[in-house]
Amino acid sequence: MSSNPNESAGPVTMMQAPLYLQYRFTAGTSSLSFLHAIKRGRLIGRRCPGCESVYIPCRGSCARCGVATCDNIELTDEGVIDKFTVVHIPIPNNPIKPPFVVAHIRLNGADNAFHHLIGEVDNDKVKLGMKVKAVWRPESEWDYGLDNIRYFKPLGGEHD
Amino acid sequence: MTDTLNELPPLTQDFELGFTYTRSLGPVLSRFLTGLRDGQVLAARTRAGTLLVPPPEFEPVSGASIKELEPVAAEGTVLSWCWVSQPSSSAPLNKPFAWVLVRFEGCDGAMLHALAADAKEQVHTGMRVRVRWAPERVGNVKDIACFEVHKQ
Amino acid sequence: MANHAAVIGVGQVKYQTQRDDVSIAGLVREAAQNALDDAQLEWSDIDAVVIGKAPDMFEGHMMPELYLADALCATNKPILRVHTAGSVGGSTAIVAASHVQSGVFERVLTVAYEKQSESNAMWALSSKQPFATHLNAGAGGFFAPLIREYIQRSNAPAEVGMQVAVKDRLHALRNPLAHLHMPDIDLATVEASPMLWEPLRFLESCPSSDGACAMIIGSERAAAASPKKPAWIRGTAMRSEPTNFAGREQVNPQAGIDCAKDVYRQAGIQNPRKDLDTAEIYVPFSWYEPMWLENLGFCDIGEGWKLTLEGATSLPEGGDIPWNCSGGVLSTNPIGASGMIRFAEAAQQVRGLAGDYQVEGTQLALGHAYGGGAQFFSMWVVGAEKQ
Amino acid sequence: MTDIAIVSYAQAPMVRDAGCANEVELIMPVINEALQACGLARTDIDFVCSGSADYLQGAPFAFVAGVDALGAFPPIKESHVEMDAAWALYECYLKMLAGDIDSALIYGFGKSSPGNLPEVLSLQLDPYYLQPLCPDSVSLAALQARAMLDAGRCTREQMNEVVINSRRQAQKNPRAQLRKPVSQEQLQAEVDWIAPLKKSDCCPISDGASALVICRESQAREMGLPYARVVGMDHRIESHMLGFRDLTDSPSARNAAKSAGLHNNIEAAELHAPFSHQEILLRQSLGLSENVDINPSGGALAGNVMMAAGLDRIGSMAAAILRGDYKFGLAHATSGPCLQQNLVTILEAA
Repeated sequence: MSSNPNESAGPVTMMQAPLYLQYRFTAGTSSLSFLHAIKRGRLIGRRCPGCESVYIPCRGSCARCGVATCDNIELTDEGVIDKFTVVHIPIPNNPIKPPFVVAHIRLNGADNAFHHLIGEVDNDKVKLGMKVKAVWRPESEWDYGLDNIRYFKPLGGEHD
Repeated sequence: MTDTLNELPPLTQDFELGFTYTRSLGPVLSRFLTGLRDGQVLAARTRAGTLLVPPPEFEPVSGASIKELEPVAAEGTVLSWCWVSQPSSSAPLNKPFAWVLVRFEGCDGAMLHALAADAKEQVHTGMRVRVRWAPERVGNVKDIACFEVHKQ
Repeated sequence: MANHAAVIGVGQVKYQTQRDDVSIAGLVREAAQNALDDAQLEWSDIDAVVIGKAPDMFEGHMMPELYLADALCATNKPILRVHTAGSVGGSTAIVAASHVQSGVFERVLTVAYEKQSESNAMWALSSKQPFATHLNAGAGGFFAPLIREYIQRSNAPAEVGMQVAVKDRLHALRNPLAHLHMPDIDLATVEASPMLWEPLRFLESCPSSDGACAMIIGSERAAAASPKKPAWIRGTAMRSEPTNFAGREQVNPQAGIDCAKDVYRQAGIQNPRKDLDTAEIYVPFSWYEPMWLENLGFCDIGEGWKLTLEGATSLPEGGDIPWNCSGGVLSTNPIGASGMIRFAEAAQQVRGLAGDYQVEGTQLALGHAYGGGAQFFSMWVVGAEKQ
Repeated sequence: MTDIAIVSYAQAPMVRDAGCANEVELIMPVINEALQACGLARTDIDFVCSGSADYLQGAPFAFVAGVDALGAFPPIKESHVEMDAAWALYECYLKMLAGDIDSALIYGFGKSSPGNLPEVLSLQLDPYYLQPLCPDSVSLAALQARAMLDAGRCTREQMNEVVINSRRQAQKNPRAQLRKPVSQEQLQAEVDWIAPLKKSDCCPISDGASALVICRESQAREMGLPYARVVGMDHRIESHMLGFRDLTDSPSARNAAKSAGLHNNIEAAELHAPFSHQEILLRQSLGLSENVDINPSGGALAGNVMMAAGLDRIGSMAAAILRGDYKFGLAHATSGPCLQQNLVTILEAA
């Protein structure tokens, strides 16, 4: 059956519905310190005034306590692999070629993890708890987002 | 570090949420849209004997499944209208036009579509209009390009 | 005290990749009509409608209750639309039950659906968001890291996931409505299927389906007048926790533990493995069977995979606690409806109407759904007896 | 009559663009304010239910981010409707009647500023006959206004009066978005927007959030809290097919009101009428007399936060009753094109 009824005189059974909406997103106040910092190659998290947990990136609250985060905390670009998987299929509209490792990275001093890529190591050598360090893109490519980090690579040593 | 968030400039980013959905039609919509492609307006015949355009899949109120469709004349009467003086890019017509509810000849209910008119003053409730067919028709409600004034 | 409520009608459709013979309304209507027919009721017997589905972006259609009011004969009735991510099918059934338990309504139609073929769920869930990295490789990409952690913690052998994948597809062969019918399924076939997100292979993941599931929930009086055996709602529970917070246990989430405890307490269940006869559990990726066996208290932590390997959850192997006899989410997955299918299949077991996948003599069954980052849970226990 | 008490209501200022406030930053202050106002802690609340819609901001799962504002650990009993939060309150109302819960927090939020709201709302329409034409929400309302004018159900001057009243009332409401007084002369001189509607006939596009707390009357009394009693709630829907409806009447609102316990002693009504003619239509359909105060908050014409505006009507009426302004009130919420779906709550002073 043809989904393009112009090609045949048969009954129309399907229709195409193109829906293209334009939006202008504005980043949340609590993420501004993070976004402005990462534009300059630095990493800023936010601390919960209740349990003192540090979140990076931060959505504006400590979700556990339900209170607004307050202080900015500068973190280094080193952390550990909290969880990970090896992805064997492509991400729609993303040029990265499978297989690749997506890990939950917890930066040193942070209490939450974010998703990022792991590089400079064989996929089958990646391990939970592995210490990693950010590999940044060239400064000329830096924008407002974690994409400024190309991937995280093992710090080397104990896990090899 | 003290909180200086309010001094940081806001950040915005434009994005498009876009996808072309593929919709299957089922028997009633399929026959109606096939009719439009072929230049014909089909009405639903309800169990009470009335005709409805556009044909719903299920009768209003009773909810009975529509089984019968039959052709009606591609003309009707304006039941209500409004005037769009600044059409957006997604509007069916790219110059000022009216949205109209049109009751097809001999039918109950009314269909929403655009009416081409040069000025608001040409449009009024109760006026007679007819279908202006799109030059290329594919089986879509837009195969009716719009309605136009029907001078008798 | 709440009024009693019971499932007095269940309606589903033949699930498949693309139901290209119906519109969205036609699909939803088909399930609803089947539920009415099962309950031997007319549209005019229905007092209110509760619908559920996952994000509007799956069909590109916002607040669909407005458009579906006509197809569901809801004009001049209340209609409400629930959305709690993947758990929505279950939460929708629970909201419908509340309608009856409140004493305000006698008979409520509830229906959940997804017409995933209209779009691409992977696209809808993985689109790039402003200022964010774009690494969301579908739902499996989200859950695979948690599964790896489960395997590491429990030392489960690799074949556990594959065994679940086979077991649920063998169950599906008994269910004519199931999307996937794979008569030749075995461990070797699963193992040979492509790896998607380690350790999840293609055949260890749920399909993408078009489908709808409906139930009629009635009051005690409506149940008494019902020609078929009702499934009494013995307990309902929902729990939510945030996606991401410091110290969150994602593998064995507290919200699931608490939700199960709540629903067991209401239904008088002390030992779920012993007291329940069967369960329909939301297992979209094979490894979630052992993970939920533990989370739901069917066994101790770290022991779930042993139940799976022993065949405890298998109907053909005569397991003592068969899970997902209908074939489960691994065999049929219209996302917004998947939770309601679990709830409805639990009801069918209790009503003795589960056909070739009936667990003989079922008195109590659990229906379960979860969603988001394994953070939203909804569950009910249905019974052959009122209390 | 129920034993359900509305004990507090909080609303963020309604603004055209909430700018840098994300979901959490919109929601958290109003939730905290609503809880503080009645002295209940989060852990005292049995159930939380919210209303929001993903397409306003164009990202799926808006409500999931909302959970971050709740302090939802240990896990909470929580649900969500992809509808105006008035329907979230209705879900809680049924759970209260069922005896499942004894208190609830309800919140709604909408940030419509990132998109083109009137066009986004065309996604609500029949995907086959209407959505491809992209008729915006203002145009559909304008068709209804024309039908009202043609049928003699309202006049241009009466529509102007609605706008004048809204602005006058809104001057007392610090959270209203449009508060500038207008005169009959000014409105008469205003040019058409989508004729017969002028811009002043239409609600503004608003960002914001609101929260409301309910509990049992007995608990409110024990805690010494002032409260408004929920007499009843109901909601009804009409056909989606505009051409098959009488656009000049609202049988769904009327029937919902009857079922919710509408009576002749109603002194004030908060009507969710995003367009001026709809206020007149609703007054007529509900049979409200000339003596009934309409929209003491200013109503939707003074600010209309999608997904919260219906809850705002209920909260505003409850707040007016708590202030002692009225003994009996009606609150109405709507959803869909041309008042397709309507919910009515009848409230009274304790």
